[in-house]
Amino acid sequence: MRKTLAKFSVEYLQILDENGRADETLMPVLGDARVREFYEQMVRGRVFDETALALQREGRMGTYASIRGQEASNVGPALAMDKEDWLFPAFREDASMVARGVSMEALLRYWGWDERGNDVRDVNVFPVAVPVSTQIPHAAGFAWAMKLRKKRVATLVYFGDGATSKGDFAEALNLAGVFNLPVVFVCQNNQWAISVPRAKQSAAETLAQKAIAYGFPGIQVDGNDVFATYVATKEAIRRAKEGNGPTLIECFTYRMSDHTTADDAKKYRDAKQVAEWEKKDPIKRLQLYMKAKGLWSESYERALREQTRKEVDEAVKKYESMPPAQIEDMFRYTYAEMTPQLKEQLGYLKKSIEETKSTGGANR
Amino acid sequence: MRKTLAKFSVEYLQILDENGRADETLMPVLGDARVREFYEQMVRGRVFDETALALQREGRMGTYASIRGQEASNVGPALAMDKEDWLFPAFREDASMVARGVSMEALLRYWGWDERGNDVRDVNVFPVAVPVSTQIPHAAGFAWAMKLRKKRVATLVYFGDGATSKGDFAEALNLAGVFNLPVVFVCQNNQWAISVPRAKQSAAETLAQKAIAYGFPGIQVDGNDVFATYVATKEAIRRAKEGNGPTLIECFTYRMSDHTTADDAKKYRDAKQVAEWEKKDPIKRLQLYMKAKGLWSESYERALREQTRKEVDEAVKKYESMPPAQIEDMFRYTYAEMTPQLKEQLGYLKKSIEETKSTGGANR
Amino acid sequence: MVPIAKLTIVEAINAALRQEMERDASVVVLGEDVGRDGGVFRATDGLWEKFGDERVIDTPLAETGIIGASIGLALGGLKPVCEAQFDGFATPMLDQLINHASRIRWRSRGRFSCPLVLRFPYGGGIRALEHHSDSPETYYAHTPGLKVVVPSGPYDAKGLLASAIRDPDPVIFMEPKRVYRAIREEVPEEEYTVPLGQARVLQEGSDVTVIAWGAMVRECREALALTSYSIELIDLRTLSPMDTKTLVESVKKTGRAVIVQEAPRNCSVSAEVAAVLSREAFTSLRAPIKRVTGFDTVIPYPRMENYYIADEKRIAKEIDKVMKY
Amino acid sequence: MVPIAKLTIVEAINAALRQEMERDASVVVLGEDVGRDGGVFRATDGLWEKFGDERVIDTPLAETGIIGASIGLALGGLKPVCEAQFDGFATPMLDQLINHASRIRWRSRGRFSCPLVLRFPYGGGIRALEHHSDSPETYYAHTPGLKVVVPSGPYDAKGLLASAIRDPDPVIFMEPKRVYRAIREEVPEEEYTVPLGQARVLQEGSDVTVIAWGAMVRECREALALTSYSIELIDLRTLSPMDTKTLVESVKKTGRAVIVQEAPRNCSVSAEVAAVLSREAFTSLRAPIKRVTGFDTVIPYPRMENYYIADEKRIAKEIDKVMKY
Ligand SMILES: Cc1ncc(C[n+]2csc(CCOP(=O)(O)OP(=O)(O)O)c2C)c(N)n1
Ligand SMILES: Cc1ncc(C[n+]2csc(CCOP(=O)(O)OP(=O)(O)O)c2C)c(N)n1
Ligand SMILES: [Mg+2]
Ligand SMILES: [Mg+2]
Repeated sequence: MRKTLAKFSVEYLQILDENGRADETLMPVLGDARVREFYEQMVRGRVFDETALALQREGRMGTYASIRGQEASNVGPALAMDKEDWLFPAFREDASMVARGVSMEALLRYWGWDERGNDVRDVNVFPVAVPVSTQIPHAAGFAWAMKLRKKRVATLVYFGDGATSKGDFAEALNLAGVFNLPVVFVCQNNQWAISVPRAKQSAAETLAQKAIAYGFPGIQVDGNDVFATYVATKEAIRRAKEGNGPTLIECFTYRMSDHTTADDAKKYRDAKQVAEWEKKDPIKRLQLYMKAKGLWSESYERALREQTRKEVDEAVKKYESMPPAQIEDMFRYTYAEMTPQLKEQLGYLKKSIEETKSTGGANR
Repeated sequence: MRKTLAKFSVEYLQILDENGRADETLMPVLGDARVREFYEQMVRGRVFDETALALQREGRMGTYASIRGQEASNVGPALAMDKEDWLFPAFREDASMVARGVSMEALLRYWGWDERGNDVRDVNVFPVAVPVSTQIPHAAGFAWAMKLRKKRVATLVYFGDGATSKGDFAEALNLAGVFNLPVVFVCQNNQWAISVPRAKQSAAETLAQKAIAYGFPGIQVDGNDVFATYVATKEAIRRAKEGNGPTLIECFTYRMSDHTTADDAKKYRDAKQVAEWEKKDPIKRLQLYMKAKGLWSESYERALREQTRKEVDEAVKKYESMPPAQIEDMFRYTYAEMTPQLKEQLGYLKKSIEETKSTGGANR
Repeated sequence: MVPIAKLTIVEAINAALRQEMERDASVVVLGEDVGRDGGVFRATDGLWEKFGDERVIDTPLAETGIIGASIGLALGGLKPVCEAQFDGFATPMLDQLINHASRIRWRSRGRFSCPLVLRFPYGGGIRALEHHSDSPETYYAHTPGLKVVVPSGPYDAKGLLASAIRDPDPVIFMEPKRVYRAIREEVPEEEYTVPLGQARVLQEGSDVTVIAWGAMVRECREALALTSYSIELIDLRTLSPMDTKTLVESVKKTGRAVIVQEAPRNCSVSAEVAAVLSREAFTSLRAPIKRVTGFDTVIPYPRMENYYIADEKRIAKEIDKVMKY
Repeated sequence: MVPIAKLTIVEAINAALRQEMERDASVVVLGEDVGRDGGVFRATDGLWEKFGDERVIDTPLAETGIIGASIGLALGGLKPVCEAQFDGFATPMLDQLINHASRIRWRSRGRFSCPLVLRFPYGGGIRALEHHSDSPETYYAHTPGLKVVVPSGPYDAKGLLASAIRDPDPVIFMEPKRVYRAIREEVPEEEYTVPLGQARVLQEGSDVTVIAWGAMVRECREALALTSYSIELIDLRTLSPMDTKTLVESVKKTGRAVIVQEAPRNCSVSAEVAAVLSREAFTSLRAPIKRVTGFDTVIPYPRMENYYIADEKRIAKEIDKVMKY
């Protein structure tokens, strides 16, 4: 006997096409102000990104991972979240973090070599996770805690296409499936993991289908369509909160910049591919839509850019005028209380700085 | 636009049903002698297993993981392999290892607290891997080496249902998919990972569908049907050797014994379930088939049992009469050459044994 | 009067888990086979029956996932006490422990913390398969931000585990499986804690200081009976942060030290103890510090493992050599 | 005459890889971005162009898979030289290294062996993100069956890596990224090896022995210029197995020792060095052995990291203190 045991399929969602035309049958009900909010958050992301890149070039900030081209995958999910929900970013979600309320100043501080950038109170956003994929089990565990504590809270975690190859991803998704956890897994498939193209990352035709291995739904969405990323996330968050478990969302997008400021993408990818994706720009696309709906004008754009510029400039100023951290901070946060060893070591370091007139710091 | 991007299905294969009736349309072409070989290898496995359990009970051997009920999942794949192929076992594949040429004596030695049990030359079988799932990337890597070295060799790796939850499994299968490696992944889904039932191991309906996440075929077979496990493996090995990449085979079977001799399954599972599966016994089933075909008789059974008994008894005798290993062996194999530290430590230990008249060993 | 029971280590651990779960509703126990089965060593026996599916959780077989999710559970306001089934199966947890659990407070400047406990049985001597007999304490002790605790007897096991569970930081709690059931002690039924970070002087003496932890404490006790010196025996109990004060004071008094461990020697906890003592008790030392350790190879399969683990005779002999230096 | 080029460490590593790949067809290089991109530090630059897809392999993002598959490649007769992109991303490899790579020869009584090399850049000082600045050598050095090698300059980098690749056992090759391009040395173009397991006396002296490895060797050299003592400077080069003979001989002569490392202190390589020296040079020691190390906390983000890593002034001061003891 040969028989078919089970059948599966993977769906794709796009609402706003490359030319800014919306599929009205799928369009969510959004007021004009809300549509503008989508646009404005993406522009904030873009301006922040450009500024961060400039600061890095000038040596005023450290290695930075640009989100250019991924604004719709950053902003749509963030705006689909409720206030009480929690976000676990990877490291390419600055626009998402900002949309959720993290200050630009804190982000600059983080990228600017300062742990204090992670100390962001009063917003439900965790710090950046550098080791790829390692934040995914944290999010599953956090969602689990919310479930066990009977809180109606969804947890959303971001990661890249590269992250789907790592064991943490698999173990976390499997746990989420088994315990039916209220978590939304958002993969920003930007086609590249540094120099490794998506096709060499996995032989799976889509990344969304990885959910089949864990017994819950996966969907691929146009990641440059902010309405699609919004709608898919909204649905997934509803499922999570209604006790229907996890969802995997693959946002099909593109990394327009180098991997980070330490990378040179020209070494491994074709400029033609980048140019093709330029046409799919998520901000341009929404602009066309808004224009058609009478929600966009040159003057609106000018005002928005100006205001955003001011916001970013102020953040930079605050970032650069922050007094340096204290030597104590190196020792203070390893445990709730400093151990005798750490007290001794702090004493030693203070004395040593005095004795040697060492200036330490990044200026060496 | 909502559209279906991709469709998948998972197939099931059974050739010999619980009552020993074969689906002749699927039956492989096997001579009588070959059919007997299937039977005899399973009986060897069963008798070895019973003996090992007895030795353990009597304190003559250590913790042992019984294969009872899984003989068809052990033997079918082993007999589907060609001589040049390589087997990476987990720890519940004694009948498979024996069928591939590992001596029973070596296995007793391994389970009998002696590293020398792993030193089995001239058969293409790796030692038991204790940490669950960790052998799977080894097999992928080994298959990769064979591919890069242009050798027409397939690599087959065993693991349990529990192992499919671990990151090594996911990373190895993903690599195998990307590099199209000549490897066959055989999951003995015996429904339990110690006390954790299959349904709590993963929310996926089948384990075979996990292959979808890695872009290659997965199939579920009746794991108590030695023809099905044989045929599915044969096909997978052909695919591997023809350059068509990996396959995942889920053998749907049942662990009839406790997890190991250190376990008491009564604590967590229902005797009724065990009784249900007793009816699906892989040996009984093949016996009925052979009887119907005139390949089995009481006297054949008697002779086979007697001969197997003798073989196992001889292995036990050899195992128990092996002289103890040398103290040097503790140090000799850590590196190709002993480091100065190890030389010193060996000298120290020898002196210490002399000085203290320590007897060491398991007898303490 | 306080009711007192004679318990083994594994029973004391079970009692501590039960006590802390009763005391604090945020404590959850998770791991492979910890629920219905009660753990492969029965350390969590009866907890699932008492506290149910939501507080005693059987997980899939996924150590990275277990520890990673435990970090998330801790961030989410629960107090996860997770189990690795054996020493050798905690290794996949190292990445999450080193790169996250130990740093979450530090990274976020105290905004978040990661109060979790990882328990696992460790060490040889129970005739087990490979990867069931390792002593990996060094990997954890070397990691800043983790605490590492190893009890040697039932009383301490209960009190130290209670402290570990109440601790605001991640604690690795290693249980000496060789003596899980070999030692019985009077253990109060009422709740108590034994503070982390404090060594315990088990016996005072003036000739030589013997330092050990976990199962090796028993071997040291037995060695004492074989010598006629005045020995100060110290149970380290917390490997990190280490109570160097107690150690140094003792060696300043005795002038001699023998450190006994089961783990391989190179770059191990005994090295730290020796480095600290040789420095802090420099002028008091009357003989070189002796380390009696496992060898720099994997612990052998059981037919040979008792040559690897120092026994009381070997320890006594080394004490004797140090005294005769 | 032998052609000689002035190379940096990263160029020397590249040269060694090229040389060994030319010499031995079984050598394959694999890891994330090692191929077309030539590695994030360009250590594998040009190899993919020269040796092609089958010998210079870009892998998916999966460290456990990379090391696990490398074990399989080694078992299958190849010589994998795999890369972890940074110190903090090698951690997921620990499980396979501790539980398998280091034990395959041992477990199989010599039937199988596991000749692989794991290379990764380590250490701070390049103003990088978290997990890009760690010094995790202790985890590897404590593991029996692994060898751990850390070059400090271009000449040794090429010769040691060649030895590591030819070695029949698994070797962890840690590259001091802070000085990847900071030091140029004459490096012969022809092939040569520098033996594993041998420390190198960089400068002879009679007052005090200074022991370091990797990037800290440069800081020590600079510290030497700040003091007027006669200093014996030793580059440890191989952390495991350690060349204790050279160290002990030196300290027997000088009577004083300063060990300098970047890693956190507790249970680290410097502890082993101190433990061995305090024992083997017991009667020669004129002052307590000094360990100048990282602190027992994670290395700070770059604004503070140079307070964490000892600089030449701090080292010189400590040498001075030891001399004035
Ligand atoms: C475990 C781990 N390995 C390697 C790295 C180095 N690294 C940083 S980002 C990156 C690629 C990530 O690709 P992807 O997941 O697709 O995310 P993207 O950068 O495209 O957003 C790599 C290899 C890392 N951070 N963590
Ligand atoms: C990494 C790891 N974790 C835990 C264990 C302890 N353990 C041994 S077998 C087992 C269950 C394995 O289940 P499965 O993979 O289904 O194989 P089975 O025993 O059923 O053959 C566990 C948890 C282990 N050996 N390795
Ligand atoms: Mg990507
Ligand atoms: Mg199973």
